[in-house]
Amino acid sequence: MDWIATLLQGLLLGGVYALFAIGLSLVFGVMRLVNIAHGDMIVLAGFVSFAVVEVLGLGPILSLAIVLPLFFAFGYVLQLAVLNRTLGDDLLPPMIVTFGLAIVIQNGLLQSFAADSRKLSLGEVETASIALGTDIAVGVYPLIIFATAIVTILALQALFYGTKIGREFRATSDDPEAARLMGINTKRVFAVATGVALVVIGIAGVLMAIRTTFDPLSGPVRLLFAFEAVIIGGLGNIWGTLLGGVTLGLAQAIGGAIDPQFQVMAGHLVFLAILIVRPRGFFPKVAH
Amino acid sequence: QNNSLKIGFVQPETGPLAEVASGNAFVLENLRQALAGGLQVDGGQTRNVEIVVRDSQSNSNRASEVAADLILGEEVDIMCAAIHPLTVTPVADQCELNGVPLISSITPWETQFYGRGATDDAPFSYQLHQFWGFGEITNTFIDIWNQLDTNKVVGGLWPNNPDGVGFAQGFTPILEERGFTVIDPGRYQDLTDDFSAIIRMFLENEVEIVTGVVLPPDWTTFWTQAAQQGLSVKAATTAAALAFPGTAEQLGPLAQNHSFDLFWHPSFPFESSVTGQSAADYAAAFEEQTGRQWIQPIGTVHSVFETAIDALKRSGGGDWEATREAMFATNLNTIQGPIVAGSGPVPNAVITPLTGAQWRQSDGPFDFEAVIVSNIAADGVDAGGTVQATA
Amino acid sequence: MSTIETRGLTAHYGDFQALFGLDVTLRSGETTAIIGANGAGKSTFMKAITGLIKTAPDMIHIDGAPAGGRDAHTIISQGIAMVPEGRRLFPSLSVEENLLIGTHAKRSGPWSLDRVYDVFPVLKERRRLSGTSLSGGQQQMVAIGRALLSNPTTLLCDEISLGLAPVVIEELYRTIAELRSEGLSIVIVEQDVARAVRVADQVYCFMEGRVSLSGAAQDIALEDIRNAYFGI
Amino acid sequence: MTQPSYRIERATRSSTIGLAVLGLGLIGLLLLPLTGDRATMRLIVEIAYFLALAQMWNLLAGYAGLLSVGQHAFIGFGGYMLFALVAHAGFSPIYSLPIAGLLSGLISIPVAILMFRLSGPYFAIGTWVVAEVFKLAFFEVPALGGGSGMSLPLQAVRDIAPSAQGRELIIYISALAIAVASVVAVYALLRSRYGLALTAIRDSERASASVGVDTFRLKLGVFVAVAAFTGMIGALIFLQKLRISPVAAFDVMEWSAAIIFIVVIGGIGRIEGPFVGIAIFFLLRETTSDFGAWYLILLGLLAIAIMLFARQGIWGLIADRYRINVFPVERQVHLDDHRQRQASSTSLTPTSEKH
Amino acid sequence: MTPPLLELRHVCKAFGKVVIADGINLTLNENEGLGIIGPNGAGKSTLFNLITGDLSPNGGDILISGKSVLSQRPHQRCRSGVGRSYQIPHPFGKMSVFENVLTAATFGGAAAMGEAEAMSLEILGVTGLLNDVNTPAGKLTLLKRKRLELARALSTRPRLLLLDEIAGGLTEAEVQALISTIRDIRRSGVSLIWIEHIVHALLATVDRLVVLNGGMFLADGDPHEVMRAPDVQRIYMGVEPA
Ligand SMILES: Nc1ncnc2c1ncn2[C@@H]1O[C@H](COP(=O)(O)OP(=O)(O)OP(=O)(O)O)[C@@H](O)[C@H]1O
Ligand SMILES: Nc1ncnc2c1ncn2[C@@H]1O[C@H](COP(=O)(O)OP(=O)(O)OP(=O)(O)O)[C@@H](O)[C@H]1O
Ligand SMILES: [Mg+2]
Ligand SMILES: [Mg+2]
Repeated sequence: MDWIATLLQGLLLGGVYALFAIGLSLVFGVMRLVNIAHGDMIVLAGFVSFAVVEVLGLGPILSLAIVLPLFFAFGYVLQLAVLNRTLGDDLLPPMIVTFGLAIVIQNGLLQSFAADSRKLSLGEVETASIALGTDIAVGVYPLIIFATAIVTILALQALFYGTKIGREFRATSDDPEAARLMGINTKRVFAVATGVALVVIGIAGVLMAIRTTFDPLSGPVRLLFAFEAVIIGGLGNIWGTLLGGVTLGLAQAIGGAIDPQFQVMAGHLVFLAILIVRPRGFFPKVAH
Repeated sequence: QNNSLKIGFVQPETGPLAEVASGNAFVLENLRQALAGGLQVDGGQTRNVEIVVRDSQSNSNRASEVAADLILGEEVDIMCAAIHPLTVTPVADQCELNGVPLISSITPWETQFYGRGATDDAPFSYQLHQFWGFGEITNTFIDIWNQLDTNKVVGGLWPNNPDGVGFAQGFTPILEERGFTVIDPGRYQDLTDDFSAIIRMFLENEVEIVTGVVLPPDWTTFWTQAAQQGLSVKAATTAAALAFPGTAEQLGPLAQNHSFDLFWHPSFPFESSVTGQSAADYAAAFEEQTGRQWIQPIGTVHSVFETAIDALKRSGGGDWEATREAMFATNLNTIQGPIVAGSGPVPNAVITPLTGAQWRQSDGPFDFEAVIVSNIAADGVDAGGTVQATA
Repeated sequence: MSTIETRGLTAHYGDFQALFGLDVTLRSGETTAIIGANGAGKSTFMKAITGLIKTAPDMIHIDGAPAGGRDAHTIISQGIAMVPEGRRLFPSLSVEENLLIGTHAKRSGPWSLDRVYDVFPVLKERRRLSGTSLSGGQQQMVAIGRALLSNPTTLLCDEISLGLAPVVIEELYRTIAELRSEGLSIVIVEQDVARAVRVADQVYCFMEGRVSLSGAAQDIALEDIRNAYFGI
Repeated sequence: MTQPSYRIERATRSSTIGLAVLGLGLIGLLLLPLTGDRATMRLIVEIAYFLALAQMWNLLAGYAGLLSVGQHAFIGFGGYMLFALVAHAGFSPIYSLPIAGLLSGLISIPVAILMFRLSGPYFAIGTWVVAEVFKLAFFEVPALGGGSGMSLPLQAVRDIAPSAQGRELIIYISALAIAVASVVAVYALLRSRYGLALTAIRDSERASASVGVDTFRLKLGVFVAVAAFTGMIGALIFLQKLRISPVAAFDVMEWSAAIIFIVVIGGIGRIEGPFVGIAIFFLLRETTSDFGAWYLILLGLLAIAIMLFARQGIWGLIADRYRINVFPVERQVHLDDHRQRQASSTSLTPTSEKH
Repeated sequence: MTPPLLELRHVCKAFGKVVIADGINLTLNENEGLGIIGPNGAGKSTLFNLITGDLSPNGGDILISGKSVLSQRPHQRCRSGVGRSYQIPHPFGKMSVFENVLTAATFGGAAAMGEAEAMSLEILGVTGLLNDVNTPAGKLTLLKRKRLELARALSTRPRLLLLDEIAGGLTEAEVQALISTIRDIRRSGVSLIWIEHIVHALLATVDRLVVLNGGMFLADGDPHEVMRAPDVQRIYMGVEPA
């Protein structure tokens, strides 16, 4: 009984990590780009939503209507103007550029929002729960996050496998040069992909902002977990990312049940162990 | 010599602790106005007073660096430091090493004394710390809980950071001595995403009281997850997490009746030795100038400067040794209460009043009001109400 | 229909210079064969024409107008398609999707998915499979079909017979002959010199990034080519 | 074989001048304590250890191609070892510095063996995770203060030298020594045959192995040596700070990020790069730190701009433009007349008799 | 009896479903020169990669001087006396030509620095690269890159030299010069395996010729006889059995 509760909580926590990681997985998968600013972008989304809520008096969910288009545009322009120029065999430029971006976002937020922690409120839903049996209750909001992660993945799946741009995503990610030979404007494809990734990041950011408080410096923590989820699952495999998130969530939940001190460490150790056994994750993308 | 007296001040202006320091701009401005005409030191001379402020960025590396800079570069006459061991401890280490007198506050005195390796036989030579300790806070928390009808099972939320380690060590023995059962799940990591394991432990042991020293984000996570997972307690009494109206507002209705340590309140019956303002006037001035609700550190930080100024006044700012001696001879009434060097449990600490308070939703200009519900460790301070159970 | 002309075409990979001032004319409606040893720069030449390698604007002229330095996708949409060396199918796309990618250049013309399936019926049977699960020859068909679906006026084929069985090669060349009869300009890079010269109107031999021999196919003796090729 | 009919030149005029200028600068720095300006001395100590850290990361990433984002693991570890040695083994702080370095080198061996299984982005993030694991591990060591950290026993610090000035001087000299040693060590390494091998590995790892270079061992050696040096610098840093805690010791933004930006902005893969990067970093910090976080924002933007427009870094721009090279590691061959003639006589077999 | 310099015993290698080596046996004695021909993609370069340790076989054993080298990594095999050139040159692009060769001489050739410098220049002379000693290798033309491959391989002081298509693209005069260089090298006691499409160069330098096709050796023997074999004629004329 006790273990069932632990596993259930681990699963739900996995949903959070998966949601955080999907945007990263997307960027990784299509462009082979290590986005070190990923965590800070999630936090940025939280702040943008916060500002929208403050200024326009909308609810956090409604603020998505502004955050998401804004983030799509941000991703599109960022890729077109900056990141496209860094792609290539050399791993360093994209890494440094996104690292720089991370610093800029963090400190930019510090300058404009101060270091106070913020939170978005969704009211009752946040604390509502569903009782399963006598002593297990699961929160409604964690279920919402888990469902969002799944729906996001399904939507991306539909985008990737059901649309023309999805075909271009896959072709470009397989072989950008050959894709250009097919008349595909790969730079635009990359820009759209990053735009889509930032939309997912926007969703994750707003949901995170409702779930916990956040401040300008809470990005890097999110980044490492997201990375671990992506890498455990295998680069560029979105369902793998879900599995990676759940693996991490379970590892932490089980570790925490053994000893709360061990919770975060357990996640990292499982990550390292998986890397040793399967250096390319569970579902690596086929080499070609 | 006619140049100014320099007071160094290190505080976490930015970073995660910035909220605690967010009233300090007012504190400093208020003091600078009062000192605009200079300070008449013993011996009749009038000296300008300059307060040189450095930001620790809530980072102990940075705190150490800026303290050294204040000592070596600015050559301050006395140092002040406040808010959290992350800022205070490194500054204290630098001061002790370089022989610079230091007035510090807003972190339990034990972390400054035993936590930095002093013993009753070998105290520090350059630090005067004015704040409460674990004795005061445990008494206050117990006083709060005793006003309720509970099973006396306390769940502890003590993170693995300087505060958490100190509180866990300080609280547990005293609570057990006083007939409470302590459920301590161990030191969790700051910014944990998931408190399920801890919550289940609390549920299993039928915890009715939750206490701890929790970062605001972690409290929010814990408290919402506790509600989701069916943990409801009669008292939630924390240090740090919800000690500020801003965080209470963010948590909204969930903050109602949350109890916490309150070490300064406008109703404190004290006044400033520098400006002459009463606590109530001082808080009013704050609200008027900033448009924000008063926060408790403004009184405490003000009083740190009172002590420093008093020491400089008596030493004449001659050299560090003279100021140190003056500092250890302090006997001053401040806006935080009386500061009498040598009156504390150890030579380096002076105990200041501590009350317990609860947040109550209010119709007034601000969402929440802090109502004092325990004054057991605060001589001369009146209570404003009695404890009510959390939802 | 277009004539493509390079004037003093140079190309670099980083510090390394691969092409040294090539002057080549690919005449409309004709088949041009490019031959040369490994590393002579044949593929590089084709990459430069298709814009995969950046060049100066006046190094490449299409119908007399400078066309160098453009992005690949604009050049492809002007009707130049390429069957790249090594086929370069997209592994995560099915056969049909690999073909459909060719339509993304958005040119209308005689080629449609159905017509490609008519020419290569075996592909229709396997259209749901992953492109890389096909045999080499079938993959080459996909690569050609994919290029044709962009309805090009010029088709560049880099080593399309490499590693294929003789029957398959025969079939590919029959297809190429048909395409030519439909008026397509075709450029082939071929290791099998004799075969290349047989199907071509025009022959260029490259060596070390330079043209070492060129002329009309019927005027060139295999002996000359051997000379230019090996320098005997 | 005949008498050497060639000469190999390794210094250039710019290197002679450059090294002379650096030497003079060093003498100047050694004289600085005479002025008694302790604040400047402290700043120079900080500059010195950042320079040494940057040289180490440059060797690691710029030459051995090991893009680690987790070097703060060794800074923190070295710092902690200093505290452990001083507080629990009763060592003197100064002697503890090299021992802390040694221990950091030791711990880096299993780390390397683990991390070398990863490549590219996996390696980068893997090292970061390792640093995170180190941090969490030190949270759990009560003897070293656990999560609250610990102060260096003041008595031990006083034992370094009785007066504050004396201590400052010793720390100042140690920092200069570490900085100079890092530059000299990297320079000497790169001029040795191992420099050839490292450059070769960077250009083509596969071909290096085929000409007999033990790529694994060389990379391991560099990783371990860099970790040891980094650990020693970490120990010095926390000797100066007097206090350590897991959060302060293993701070990615404060250490790894700063070091990486310094190297990249200055010019990765060149010994001069970290010098230029350091200058820019401290110039920015000292002039804008009053405006809160602005210097970090500027630093981030600068790093981005460098990656987009001048990957070789600022020193790369200068060096390419004015053809200066202060630390030449290349070998310039000068052939004598006879060889010269030989060289231009035929193409493939100039010396051997025809068959 | 001294063991053969190189022995492949039933070596198998496949990439996924593509079988490159299907139980290959090969013996090469000291001082022997072997030529390998075969159609594109037959697996000739892969065979080299197996010998040098760039790739590991799926089965079988590889012995140098009677000792299995399967557990040795590429640099160890280099130091055991295997020098190789890559078909697609892998110069150390940022280093000068001289330093490229010097690296090979100091590590693979295990020479002291002074000796290595002299040896490097000597070999650069032999391979016709003296004019380019100070040129960054990344700036060389393809043919010079191939010469550099040869020079680098020679500087490791190999007992067994593996050459992969170094004559492609040379003029006939250059091929002749190369032939004479290779003969010199062989005369100094180095054994040779040479993959080459320019058959006459092989015929002039090797004692034995094998034809690799479909994962097996079709023929193995005297070069001229092998070239006359009908199977080889068929394959070498570019006709591949389906
Ligand atoms: N991406 C690249 N980076 C560096 N050099 C390259 C690259 N691609 C080709 N080269 C070099 O450019 C030269 C010309 O190559 P190219 O591929 O054009 O030759 P090719 O004539 O097509 O040869 P092949 O018959 O082998 O296909 C060769 O020396 C090759 O090594
Ligand atoms: N690392 C690898 N992974 C997968 N396939 C490979 C790999 N290396 C080579 N191959 C495949 O193995 C086959 C044989 O390649 P190899 O380079 O050995 O041929 P080769 O006989 O040297 O041909 P060429 O004459 O063109 O040089 C080719 O189909 C090639 O694509
Ligand atoms: Mg080619
Ligand atoms: Mg080959």
